[in-house]
Formats: sequence, C-alpha cells, structure tokens
Amino acid sequence: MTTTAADTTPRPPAGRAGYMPGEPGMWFFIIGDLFIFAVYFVAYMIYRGQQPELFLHSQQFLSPGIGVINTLILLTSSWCLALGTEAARKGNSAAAFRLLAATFAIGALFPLLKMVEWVPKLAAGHSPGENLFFMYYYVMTGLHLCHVLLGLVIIGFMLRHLRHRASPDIKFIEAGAVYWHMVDLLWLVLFALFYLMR
Amino acid sequence: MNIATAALAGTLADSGRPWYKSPKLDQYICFWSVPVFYNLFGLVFVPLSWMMPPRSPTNSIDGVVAFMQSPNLLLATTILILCVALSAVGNAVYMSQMRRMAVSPVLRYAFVVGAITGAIVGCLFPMFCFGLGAFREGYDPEVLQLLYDFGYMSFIGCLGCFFLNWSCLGLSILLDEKQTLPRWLGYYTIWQSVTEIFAMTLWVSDSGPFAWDGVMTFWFNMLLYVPWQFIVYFCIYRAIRQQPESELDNAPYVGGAARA
Amino acid sequence: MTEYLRNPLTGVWFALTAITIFSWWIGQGQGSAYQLDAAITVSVLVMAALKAVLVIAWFMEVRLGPAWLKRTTYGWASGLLVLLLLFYWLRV
Amino acid sequence: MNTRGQMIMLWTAPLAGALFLLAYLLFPAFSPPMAPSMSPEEVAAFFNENLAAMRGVVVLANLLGCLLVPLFAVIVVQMLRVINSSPVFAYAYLLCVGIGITAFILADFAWGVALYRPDRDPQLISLLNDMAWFFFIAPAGVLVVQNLCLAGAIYLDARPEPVFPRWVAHFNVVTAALFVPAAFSIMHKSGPLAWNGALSFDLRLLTFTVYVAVMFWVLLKVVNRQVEGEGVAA
Repeated sequence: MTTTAADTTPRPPAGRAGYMPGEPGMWFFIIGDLFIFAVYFVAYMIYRGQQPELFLHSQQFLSPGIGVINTLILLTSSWCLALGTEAARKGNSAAAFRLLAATFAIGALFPLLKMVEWVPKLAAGHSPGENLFFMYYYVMTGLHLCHVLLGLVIIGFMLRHLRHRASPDIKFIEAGAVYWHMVDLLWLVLFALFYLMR
Repeated sequence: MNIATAALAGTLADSGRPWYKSPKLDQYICFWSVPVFYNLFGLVFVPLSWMMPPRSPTNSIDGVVAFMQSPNLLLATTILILCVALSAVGNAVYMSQMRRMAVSPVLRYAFVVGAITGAIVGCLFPMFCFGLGAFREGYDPEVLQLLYDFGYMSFIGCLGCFFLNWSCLGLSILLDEKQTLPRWLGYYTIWQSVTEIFAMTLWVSDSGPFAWDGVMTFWFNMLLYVPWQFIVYFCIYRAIRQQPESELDNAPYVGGAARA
Repeated sequence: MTEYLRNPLTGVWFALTAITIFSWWIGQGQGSAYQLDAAITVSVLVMAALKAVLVIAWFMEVRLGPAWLKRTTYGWASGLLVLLLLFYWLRV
Repeated sequence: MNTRGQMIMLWTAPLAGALFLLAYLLFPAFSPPMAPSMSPEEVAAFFNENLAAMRGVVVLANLLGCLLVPLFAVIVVQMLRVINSSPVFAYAYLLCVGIGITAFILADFAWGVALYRPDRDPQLISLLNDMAWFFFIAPAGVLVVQNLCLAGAIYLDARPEPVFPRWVAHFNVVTAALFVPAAFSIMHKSGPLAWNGALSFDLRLLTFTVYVAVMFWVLLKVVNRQVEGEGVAA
C-alpha cells in the first residue's frame, strides 16, 4: 500500500501536536468518503421526511439488538486497534500484533452478525424492492459492509506486515487504523439513523 | 521526486519544435480524440436525443411513444455509430498510461474486456433501443415501452463493466510505486467505481431515489463522475507531457535524430 | 493488561460503550410503538455526533493533528448533525 | 520465437473469405438485400418463405463473425512492432476489433431469434430484423476508427525500415472514408443511402472484401519481412 521506507521514517515524538497519522493520500480518501456518506445520510433524512409513517413502520422490522451488539463490536475492535497502533509506535511489535489480531477477530464478527440479521429478514420477505426504507437500509448497510470487508483485508495485511518486518512501517499501520476507525464512525451514524431515531 | 526534472526535460524537449514533430504525437492524437468523443457523445445523448437527463420510468405510455418517435433520435444514433469506437481510443489512452505503471499487466487485460463490453452494452445498444423505436412508425406502445426500459436500464444500469474498468485503473494508480498518476486520483477512481454499484438498485426500483432517474442512482453518481472524468484526463495529459523522452518506446529512433 | 486499562483510550472506549447502550435504551423507550418522536431523535442523533467526535479525536488521533484536519473532521460531524436535524424538522 | 503462429492465424483469412462469400450468396436477406421499407407483415412473410436458408446462414455466421479475428489479431501483433512513443494505437485497434465483432454477432443473434419462432407477432419479427440491420451497420462505424488507428500508427512509425509500407496507411484512410456512408443508412428508407442502397450495402461490402484481401496480402509480406529482418525462424 505504501512506499515510505520504514527505516527512514522518524518516529513521532511524545508530544505530537500537528502530527498527521498515516499518509496524506489516505486522508484524502477518508475525508472524501465521509463527505460522500454524509450526502447519502442527508438524502435519507430528506426522503424519510416525505413519508415518515412508511419509514417508522418499516423500522419496526429491524433488529436493534443485533444493531447495538454490532456497534459494540466495532467500538471494541477500534479500541484494540488504537491500542495496537500505540504499541507499534512504541516499538512493541509483539503487543501490536496481539492487539491487531484481537481487532481482526472481533471485527470479523460484524459481517457474521450482519448475515444473522439479513437472512431472516430476506426470508421474511423484507427485500430491497419492498419499499424505500428497505432499499435504503440494504444499500447503505451493504455499502458499509463492503467497507468492513475491505477493512478486514487491510487489517490482515497489517498483521502480515507486523509479523514479517522487524521494524514495522508505522505510516502503513496508522493509515490502516484510520480507515478502520472511519468504518466504525460511519456505522455509529448508520446505527442512529436506521435503528434508533423516530 | 523526479517529476520536476521530468517536466523540465519535457519542456526543453518540446520547445522549438512544431507540435506535429513531437515524438509523443501518437499519444497526443489519441488524447485529443477524447474531447472530440465526449462532445459528440454529449451531443448525441443530450440535445439530439434528449435521452439525458433520464426520463422517468413512470413516464406515461403516451409520453414514451412520443419520445421514442422523436425525429432526431435517428441522427443521434447515426452519429453514435460513427463515434462509438472513439471510446476505444479513449480507453487505449488509459491503457497506455497503465502500461507505464509498475503494476502487473493483468490489470490492463481485465480493462480490455471491460472496455469492449462497456462500449456495446453501456453505449451502443441503449441508443439502438431508442433509434429502433424512431426508425419505424406503428410499433405497438408496449413494444416501444420495452425498448424504452431496455435502453435506459442498460445505459444507466450497466455497472459491471465500468466497475471493473475503474477498479482496475484505480488499483493500478494506487499500486504503482512510480506514481505515474497521483495517488489521490487513485482513491477518487475507487470512489467512482464504488458509486457505479449504486446503479444496481434501478433493476428493482421503479420510482423514487433508487430508480434509474433517481437521486441516489443517477444524480449523485453524476456529481462524482463528471468532475472525475475531467480531472482524470487532465492528469493523464500532464502525465503524457511529463513523460521523459528517454522513456518513450521510440526514444532510440527519434531521440537522437531529432536533436541532432 | 493494567497498562491498557490505565490508557486514556480505554476511558474513551468506555464512554463510547456507555453512550451506545444509553442511546439504545432511549431508542427502546417507547417499546414497540414506533411514532415520530423528536425528543428521541434529537438525543439519539446528538449522541451519535458526540460518539463520532470521540472516535475522530481519540481513535483517529485528530486531536493531535493539524488545524485544517480538525476543522474538516469536526466540521463534518457537527455539519452533518445540523443538516440531519434541519431536514428532520423541515420535512421537505 | 517464430512466426509460425502468425502464419497459421493469417491463413485462416482465405478460409473465412470463402465462407463469407458462401454465406453472402446463400443469405436471402442479402441477395438482393431486404428493403427497409418492407412492412412488418412483409418481413414476416419473407422470413417464413426463406426459413431454411436463413437459419443455415445464421448458424454459419455465428462462427463467421469470429473467423476474421485471427487476421485482425495479426494486425495488432504487427502494430505492436511498429515503433511509436507508446502502443496506444495498437490498444485502440484491439478494442475496436472486440466492439466490431460483438456488434456483428448481435446482428446475427437478432436474425436468429426472429427466425426461431417465425409465427411470432410480425411486429416483433420486424423489430428484430431492424435490430439486426442496426447491428449489422454498426461495425462500419467501428471500422472507420479502427482503420484510422492503423493508419496513424503507420504514419508515425519511427523505424528506419517501417513495418508496414506507407501506402497501407493511405489505403486505410481511403477505406475508412468509404465505410462512412453506411452509418447514415438508418436515416434513410430508400435511395443509395438506405441499408439496401448502393452506397450503404454494395459499396460497403465491396470495400470490406477488397480491404480484407489487400490486408491479407500485405500481412503475408510483412510477416515474411519480419522473418528476414529479425532472423526469426519461419
């Protein structure tokens, strides 16, 4: 993913005001992605306002229990990843590897639970074609799921990187971490919009 | 990086030489065919056929019949027949940049397939659906509506080929350690390919934001796509200009001779 | 292990978890009756924005980042919250 | 490396030519070409009368469409030997070949589907027939760009001893121009520009025949020259 040679990258000092984790190109991606999703969220709100009864009625068929568990899953895996990034920065590769492995293991539960959530809904006839709410629900959570899967792949590469490199490229670890936190962040908004609000 | 020196070398080499003597003339010819193509393409799909902006899938049957028999559709189809192959030239411009990148040729090979299929199902066939309606009077309204649906759905819902193409292009840009094209463009290209996926909803949605004329399926994509198309060609133009002449395939033949 | 527990990131994680469970509890407030409810919506969206800011600041480490990055990302969270609430009210 | 593969691919062209001639002579829709002014009922009646012959040619043409690909593939290989600053013309040419062949095959399929249930509503048979003619015309437009790409590559060949002689480029430009009128045939129902007219049908098919024959002969010489020039084994 990144071309910066690890050995020449200076480790950020302890007080790191003005420091940007990851590479600038990654931030371009993160910020752009956030804005694209923001446009979709606002569009959702506008269409919801046009037929609130339909949206509220359809919302009843979601499973807020699975939603909240998935939120906690993402938050916890993000936490592990943040700790892992710090450990890697301190040069403690072994601890970083363990924490990233935990991130991966916890994060991998998300797609599984998503299937547990989706399959019975589809079986009960709540397909994307049913109405606008379900279309939004499947499209947005599906798009987010793609981000989660990509994130898991990236974390896999980070794990491999940590295992094979004596001094890991911290910029790469940071960039992957920022991406995963963004996935977490987007889910927080999705959760509020689809499961919680009235 | 060596971009500055390359730009300098490019400028020096270009100076004092008429444009038609440039060793990169083949690339420039193909590059400048792109604005020609997009102008014709715009002409065909907007003022001639008024197919774009997309008409509603909930259009009344009379509206469909009136549109499908509008006279300029045949002129639009004719122009498209003549210029559809220019899309191949434009895609070849991408491919020759992808060839310069330090990536596996597999990305280019996949791109070839996407470019060929996309030109037929995402460009020529949809226009033919409308042209066929205009070609002969007296077809049943149901037949015309079938053509109308088929035309719009294959034009706007043709996402697989373009998803493949832009993913291959974006991935090439991101994996390329030489940074032939800037990395941010790679990320932008990936968004472009991901938003193509949104078009899949039109296959199950007959009205509202996810239909083929919907905000989510069409307009947001346009918002991202139109600037992207301009920016990507601008970046490619810069990449062609900045390519050092010593790197060109014809360098051993023209490089020395032209300067001597 | 205790070293992780003393890490400020753990405090952030705890806060995020608490807010999540709290907002879920609020969301369940009406039981099975799903009606328009501005109080629930506003509190849930505000909490989501708050969580977003926590994630941005601590996990993504923007709190240490350059000023433009802070402006952009915090601006994103607050701007999104304002627009969502605006369109919730406007019902255009 | 040797040129045996290229030679084999090249020599499929005469076979393709012979089969094309056979198909052309046997295809009732082509001799004489169906008039675009025929009403749906006339089209359906025509199809019903010529069912066996047309079906036979449709089956044959399914194969035929792809039989010319080897010739074009040899052209791409030789275009990649031409030295420009990049292979951009060769890439464009390759993509054009794919687009043109796909359109040709879709034309064949439209006719095939129309013939499959000849008792279908005449409107639908006529629609499929129109669609087949549209797709049959499309490769003419593709060939215009395709030939110009080849011409461009030849004009800009930087080799001291060019791969293709220069007149081949002129020849491609001229043939490209001769294909242009065919594209206008969907705007006319009668006259020389209609799809059965002198410019759209006879001129176009004649040009294409001459083009393939000349290019075959040119490529034979080009590949042989590659053998001599680069010392590759024949």
